[in-house]
Amino acid sequence: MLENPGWLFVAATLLPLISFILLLIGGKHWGRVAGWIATAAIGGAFILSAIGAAYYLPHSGLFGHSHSSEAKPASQEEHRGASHTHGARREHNHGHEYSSLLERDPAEPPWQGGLVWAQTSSGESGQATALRLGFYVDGLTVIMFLMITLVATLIHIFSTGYMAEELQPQVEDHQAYAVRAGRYPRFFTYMSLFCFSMLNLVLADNLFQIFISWELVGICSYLLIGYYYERSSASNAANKAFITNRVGDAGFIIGSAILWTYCGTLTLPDTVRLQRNAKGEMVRELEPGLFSRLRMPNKDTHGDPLPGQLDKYFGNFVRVAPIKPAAEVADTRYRLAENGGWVLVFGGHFHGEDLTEETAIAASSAPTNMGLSVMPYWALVLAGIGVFLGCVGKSAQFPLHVWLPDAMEGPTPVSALIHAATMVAAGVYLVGRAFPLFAPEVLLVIAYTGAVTLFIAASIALVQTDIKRVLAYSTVSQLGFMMLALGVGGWIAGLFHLLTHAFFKALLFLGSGSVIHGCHHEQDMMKMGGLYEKMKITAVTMLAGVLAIAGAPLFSGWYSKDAIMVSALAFVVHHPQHILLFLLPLITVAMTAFYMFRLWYLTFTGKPRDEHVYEHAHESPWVMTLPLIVLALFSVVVAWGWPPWDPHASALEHYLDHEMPIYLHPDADNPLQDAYLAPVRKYAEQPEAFPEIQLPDPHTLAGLLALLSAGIGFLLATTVYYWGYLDPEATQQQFARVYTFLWEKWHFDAVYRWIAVRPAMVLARICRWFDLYVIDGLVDGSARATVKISQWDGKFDLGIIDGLVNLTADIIYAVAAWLRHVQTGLLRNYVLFLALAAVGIFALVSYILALVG
Amino acid sequence: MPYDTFRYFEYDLWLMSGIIFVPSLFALLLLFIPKGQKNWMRITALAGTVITLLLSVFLLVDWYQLLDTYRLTDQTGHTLAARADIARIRESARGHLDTDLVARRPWIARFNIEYFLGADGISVPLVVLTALICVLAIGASWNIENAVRGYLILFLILETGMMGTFLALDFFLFYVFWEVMLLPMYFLIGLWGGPRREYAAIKFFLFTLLGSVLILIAMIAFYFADLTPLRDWLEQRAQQTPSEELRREAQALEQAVRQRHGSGETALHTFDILLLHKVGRESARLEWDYQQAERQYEEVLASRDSQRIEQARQHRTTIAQLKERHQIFSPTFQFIMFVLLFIGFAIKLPMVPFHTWLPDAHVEAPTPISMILAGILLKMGGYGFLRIAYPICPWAAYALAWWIALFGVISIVYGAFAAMAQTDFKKLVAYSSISHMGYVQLGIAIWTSMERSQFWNWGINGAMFQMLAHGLSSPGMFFMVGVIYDRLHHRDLHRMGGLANAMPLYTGLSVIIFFAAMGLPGLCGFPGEFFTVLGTWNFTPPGSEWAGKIFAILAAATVIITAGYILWTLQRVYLGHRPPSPDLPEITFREFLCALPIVVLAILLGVWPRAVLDWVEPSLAALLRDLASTHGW
Amino acid sequence: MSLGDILFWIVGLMTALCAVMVVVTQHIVRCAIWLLFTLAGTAGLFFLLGLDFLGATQLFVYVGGTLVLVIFGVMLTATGPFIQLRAGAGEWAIAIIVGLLLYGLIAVSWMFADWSKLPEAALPDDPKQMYHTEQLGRGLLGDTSVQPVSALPGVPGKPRAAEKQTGKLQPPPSRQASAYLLPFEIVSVHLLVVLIGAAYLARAKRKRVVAASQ
Amino acid sequence: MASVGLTQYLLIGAVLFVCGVVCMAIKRNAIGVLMGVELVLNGASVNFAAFARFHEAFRVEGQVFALFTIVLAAAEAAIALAIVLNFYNNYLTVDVDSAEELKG
Repeated sequence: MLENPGWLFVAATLLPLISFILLLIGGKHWGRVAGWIATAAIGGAFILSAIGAAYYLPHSGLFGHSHSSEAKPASQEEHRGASHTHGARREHNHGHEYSSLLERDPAEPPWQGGLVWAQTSSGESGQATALRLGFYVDGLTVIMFLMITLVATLIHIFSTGYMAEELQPQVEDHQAYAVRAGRYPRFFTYMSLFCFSMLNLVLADNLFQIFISWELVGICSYLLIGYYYERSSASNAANKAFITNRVGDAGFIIGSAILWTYCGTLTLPDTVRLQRNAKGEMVRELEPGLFSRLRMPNKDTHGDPLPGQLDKYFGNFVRVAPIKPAAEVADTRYRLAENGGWVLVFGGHFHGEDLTEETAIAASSAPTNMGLSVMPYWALVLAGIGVFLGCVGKSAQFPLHVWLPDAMEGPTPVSALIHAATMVAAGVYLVGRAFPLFAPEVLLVIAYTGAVTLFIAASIALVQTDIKRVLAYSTVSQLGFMMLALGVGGWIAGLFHLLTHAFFKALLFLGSGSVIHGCHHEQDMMKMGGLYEKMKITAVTMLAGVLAIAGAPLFSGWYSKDAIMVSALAFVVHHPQHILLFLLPLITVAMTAFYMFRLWYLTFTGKPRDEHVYEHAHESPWVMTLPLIVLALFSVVVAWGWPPWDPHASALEHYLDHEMPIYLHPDADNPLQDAYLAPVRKYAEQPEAFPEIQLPDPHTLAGLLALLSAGIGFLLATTVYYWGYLDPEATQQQFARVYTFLWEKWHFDAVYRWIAVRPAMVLARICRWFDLYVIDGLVDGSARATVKISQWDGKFDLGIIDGLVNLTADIIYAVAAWLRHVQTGLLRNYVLFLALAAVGIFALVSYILALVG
Repeated sequence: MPYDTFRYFEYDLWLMSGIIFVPSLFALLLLFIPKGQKNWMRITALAGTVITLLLSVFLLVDWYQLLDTYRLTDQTGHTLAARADIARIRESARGHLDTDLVARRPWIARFNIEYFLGADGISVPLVVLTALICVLAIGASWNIENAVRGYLILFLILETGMMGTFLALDFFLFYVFWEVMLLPMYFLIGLWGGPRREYAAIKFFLFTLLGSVLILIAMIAFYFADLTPLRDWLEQRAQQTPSEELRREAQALEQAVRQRHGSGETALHTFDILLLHKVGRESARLEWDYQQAERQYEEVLASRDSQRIEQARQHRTTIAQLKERHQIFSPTFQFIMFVLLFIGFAIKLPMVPFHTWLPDAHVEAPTPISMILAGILLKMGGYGFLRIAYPICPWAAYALAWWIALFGVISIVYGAFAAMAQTDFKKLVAYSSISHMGYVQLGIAIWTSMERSQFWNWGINGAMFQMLAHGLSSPGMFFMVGVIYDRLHHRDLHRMGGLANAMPLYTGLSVIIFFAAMGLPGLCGFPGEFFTVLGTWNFTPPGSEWAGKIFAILAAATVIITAGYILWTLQRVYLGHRPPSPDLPEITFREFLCALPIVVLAILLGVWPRAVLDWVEPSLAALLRDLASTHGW
Repeated sequence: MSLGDILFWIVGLMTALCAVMVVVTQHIVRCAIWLLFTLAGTAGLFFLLGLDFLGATQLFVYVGGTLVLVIFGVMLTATGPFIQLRAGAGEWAIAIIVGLLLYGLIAVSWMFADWSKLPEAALPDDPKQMYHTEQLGRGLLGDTSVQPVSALPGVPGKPRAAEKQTGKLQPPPSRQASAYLLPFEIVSVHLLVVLIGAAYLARAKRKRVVAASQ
Repeated sequence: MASVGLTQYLLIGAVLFVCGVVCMAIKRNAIGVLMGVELVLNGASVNFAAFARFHEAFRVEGQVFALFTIVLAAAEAAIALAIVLNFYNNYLTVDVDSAEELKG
């Protein structure tokens, strides 16, 4: 048995990196082999993570609670409560979590490890002194690894077929009217780099490492979107994608800097590190992560329970207010306050007695190893929003969603892997991973962002005719669903949908890729139609995907969307003012069903609208259809449980529920409960506990409403595009303005061009102008002034100074001319002069001496 | 008798002197190569730079070993000051030590000017960087055809100047090398430059000369201060707080003063930078104590406890007397001197608004000289901050931290925007340099209290790392520009494009280098910026609560603009499908060899910055501790 | 008023008178004669001072040498108009005034000079004990016993210890004499050289005359 | 009248000196000028001699330098006469006023 199976996942992460390096060095000449190497690498990663999952599953609680509660040692049990991220059992019991984490068996999850990437020697150790690279494997990581590696493997296989034409030495690019050399290996090089970065992102245990991967996946997406860089459209899209992402990344950096400054670490969960103690021997000591530092535990550092009257703060942000409202925050004393401006940070070793209801709490404004510290509440909110901004960029949420549709310029497998299944989902994953960091305000922002996004994207998808763009907007919309779910506290629902969506959206993209491949890179649905006969496998598999995304019962999408609607409903019930958060998704479900079926009908049914395309259309080779079939299978069954027709018996959901942050568990005996979300969860899980709410069971209600709405969408699509009762053209004429508005994607690009791009360019030109004419103007001007001055100076010299000099010279000359008569040239006169001089000098000297003395 | 100074071979003296003067020796050698033997001249120059590189690598290894020995034994012993003190103390007893990387010889005894060299974690990486970039630059100047001999000789003299600037610990010596650096550069730009070379050269010369004049003034002002009072003060402190360090410092200073008085002087005037550090530190410390006493007194005044008031007044007067007697650099003096030094070094950095010499100089200078300019000369500014301006005038540095950071941020943002508007490839790179060096200034500026010193440490580490990273990436970019300029004979971004298909290898290398400049994680540009921003949020200068936060947001937001102009440039130059001319030869093997080390190092530093930080950080931490200790911690 | 004093006054005044006569006499030959007497008087003064060697030298060199030269010169050049060359009355007046002024100056300064700064000599009454010539000889040979103090620094002598250490000059210790033999030899050689030179110069050059006459 | 001492001798020397100077000043005959020079030198040597007599310090030096003066005077006379003769050869006169090259 492995001592720490976490390393399996590390190995899985490194495999694609190795293949990347190999291909980078020598791939150029390997041709088809390059594809095999990359595929082998990611396939190996899948196998490794499967083994890792096999290690993990016994602990996952999938096999009933009883098993885990009996099978696992108490310490294991207790430790579940330790860092508030990973799953706590419902019957969580109050253990000494910190001490237990120290004692825990490394073979038990969460599996951890890491090394210091950069550190400073000043400041208190453990407080903003080290940036780590570490791995943290819990249930979420495991399931994400399985999903990513599986989908990626399938897509790699698909790509070996789809990119085959890149193998020939000369490729003609129809859009750029250029003939270029094929770059088959380069594609797989980038893909490998992407897989490494993505897995690294999921593996990371700290925001810093996540940020690194964040940027790396971003650059991979840039490279792959710009794969056909001969096309200006492609390079533009690549730039747009990366720069838009950079907007989010800037937010991410700021969020990290805030947390780093006030909490002194970027590590999310608690970590055990080997520390050299005073006596020089290595001891395992616990370093609380961000979660434990921000959310109040029910134990102090020494495992002693905290005073009971504080239990309403357990698992919450503890807001405090300075007792004397001094501006100088350092070592002032605080009191617990409902809406205090500060939040306690439990960074250092603190004792129960530090924290009491009545007496004041001493806390420093700097992160400290001793006692408590505080951070401003606004900073906490800002940090949350900053991190979320990163997710907005990556997951193409409103208002940064504009890059994703353009990203369809990349090859279709790229769209499937990066821009549907994995990278764009990374934002959602991060929100789920960093969930305990988000204050209620932030969660609300997340929820609304999701709601707005899903509606806007779906509405645009209604009118798109490019098959890939429809899928792109549907991706944005689905990501919006996930964000919404997370925002309303549906942690499970969000990640659940993330997983299911990964499969069926990858399926849909690959299907569209197969269609495009079959139609010789024709992407316009208006030129397709009636392709069912030509490519049956593609059609059927895509139908499965369409049903899944539309939320047809027994398809994976059904379960996850149901969960989302339930969460939204539960939230809305508790916060009626946010009713939109339920209505928007409800409408959008219908829209989703509509545009997806529209896509399918337009592509596969009816009569061919373009004979040329139709004739050349053909089914794809097996390397492309096989992944389709596998994915179709998964997108049907991935969410099943027993019995399948019970939407809430989904094994995957159960698994995730087990991984949910503990403070979301609304159990009577769970000491850590979030004041803001726990009630919502509680209502979602046990509505009977809320007799005052006069509503039918939220599950039935939300499920029925969603189903109804999806059915409406389906019927509409069928009537219009299958039976053809309604003429879409006529509808467009009728709602011309709405149509153009949607066709122009709500004019986002134009707006951004006017409020972002143009101003930036103008500002740039202003800077340049300022340099050229103001600063350099000053410099050159001063130089010119100096020259002028020197000229005047020259004149002055000539006129006045030289004049004076010459004058004196003349005078002296005159005197001398007179004096020269003294030079009689007569020896005897000279003798006389000598004598006279002697006399004169003597006289003078004696006179002076007389004066002096 | 192992330490007999006659038979004794002081290894580090010869090593460091070799690093400085080997280039000039080869410059001499060049004089004897027969006319027209251009290749032999180039090979000779290359040999000179390569040997210098080897020597600097030796220096690096020695420094690493030295650090290791001290890591185990004495935590503070590795600092330059400590080593110099020990050297001075033992010098009187048993002659020199050959492993302490500090070498001191009298030069102009009349003015107490010494030939004083030393290396630590701040200078060693820059020395190695300089040596490396010089080798690459020689490689890049292989295709310079006119007046090869003169060109190479000036180049080698330039290298001597740079090395000396980094290794000199005597202010006078430093200044001499600083000037030695200036003149060859002027000729290299002015004679081998582009069409507007005269303008650029004059501009460069005037700007830099202005800077060095300011530095000169400060230097002379420092020299005229008599440091004798410091001796008694250090002795007092050594008695009050029995710390090994203080004792050593006092003893060494005693040594210096006695030696000086022995040669008939009554006062101690010196150009010794390390000694000036101590003076500045102690002066600032006295000022701080005095102000504390003042504040305390005012607080006590509120409570009408006559006897406590009396105590406070007593305390204040005693401190005031101490200050009167021992404070050599008064706050006002420090302010003036710091501003002089700061402007002097900020011009080199270059800091907006003193930056306009840089684009012109870069655009007109030949490629290798641009590499040197961007790679090394800009680092002189940051090095000057760390080595001279900050430690000698800590009081002013702390009081002005807000302004320094502000101008750093202005440089960051302004440079990025200006870069975006450029159409000349070289100019764009030049402005990106301005933007990147802004991070250096910001990182150095974010002075914080001792209890949160780790954040400032991140800032300074970021600054140092950014210097090295920029010292790799921007020469790389200039080299890449030069390569394409040799083929197209123009640098107009709008007339390029499609190089990716024409020269794939070249494109690959330059894309990596440009991404490094963009601050992509995994490449060398990232850690510096990230560290700096991490540290900046915490920056709360006295009086402005929000400064650090706004600066952090601006600095972080600039990565968007950076990505904007870099990606846009890549798109305009490499992407697309119409190469500007039908047949573009792929880069030659020589060019590849020049680019390769940069690429490799860029990746190495990006992936594992500790490869550098581990032996740089201790010196920075020590510096930071000294500085922070001036404000009461 | 001792005999010595009387003799001094006689000789001194006579010498002075002759000197004045040298000035006032117009005829060059007579001038030479008056000069002869002056020089002889000087020699007498030397004898009065007890410096017999000096006096003797004065007589030999001047009266026997220099004056003979002078008279040769007179004879060689004493043709017609040059016997009596008169200066103008104005010149006379100026010269006399200046001369009187100068004399007054010197006389005053010497009268009021305080010679006590110098160690006053203790004169032995017995002239036999003076041994001036012997002392001169010894002095020339560098005998340190003849002279208590040497007031003329810089003249060659034994280098002193203090001067060896620091380049500075030290005040002379008592009883330090210096050897004048070498300088004396040099001077005599110089004299020889000069005579040769004079002989060379004095050669008649006819062509110069022609050149001059043209 | 005070007993004869240093001062009296010096006064005599001064007379010789001044007479010499005046002689140089008013004799137009070169030989006369030469005689003036001789007188000046004599005055000097009288002083030397006086100091040698009246002062321990100059007992030797006084005499020696008087001696030198005499010798040098002789030399000077020789030279001077040679010059005079040349002068006479060149200008066929001994009138120093006729030598005016020094006139400014």
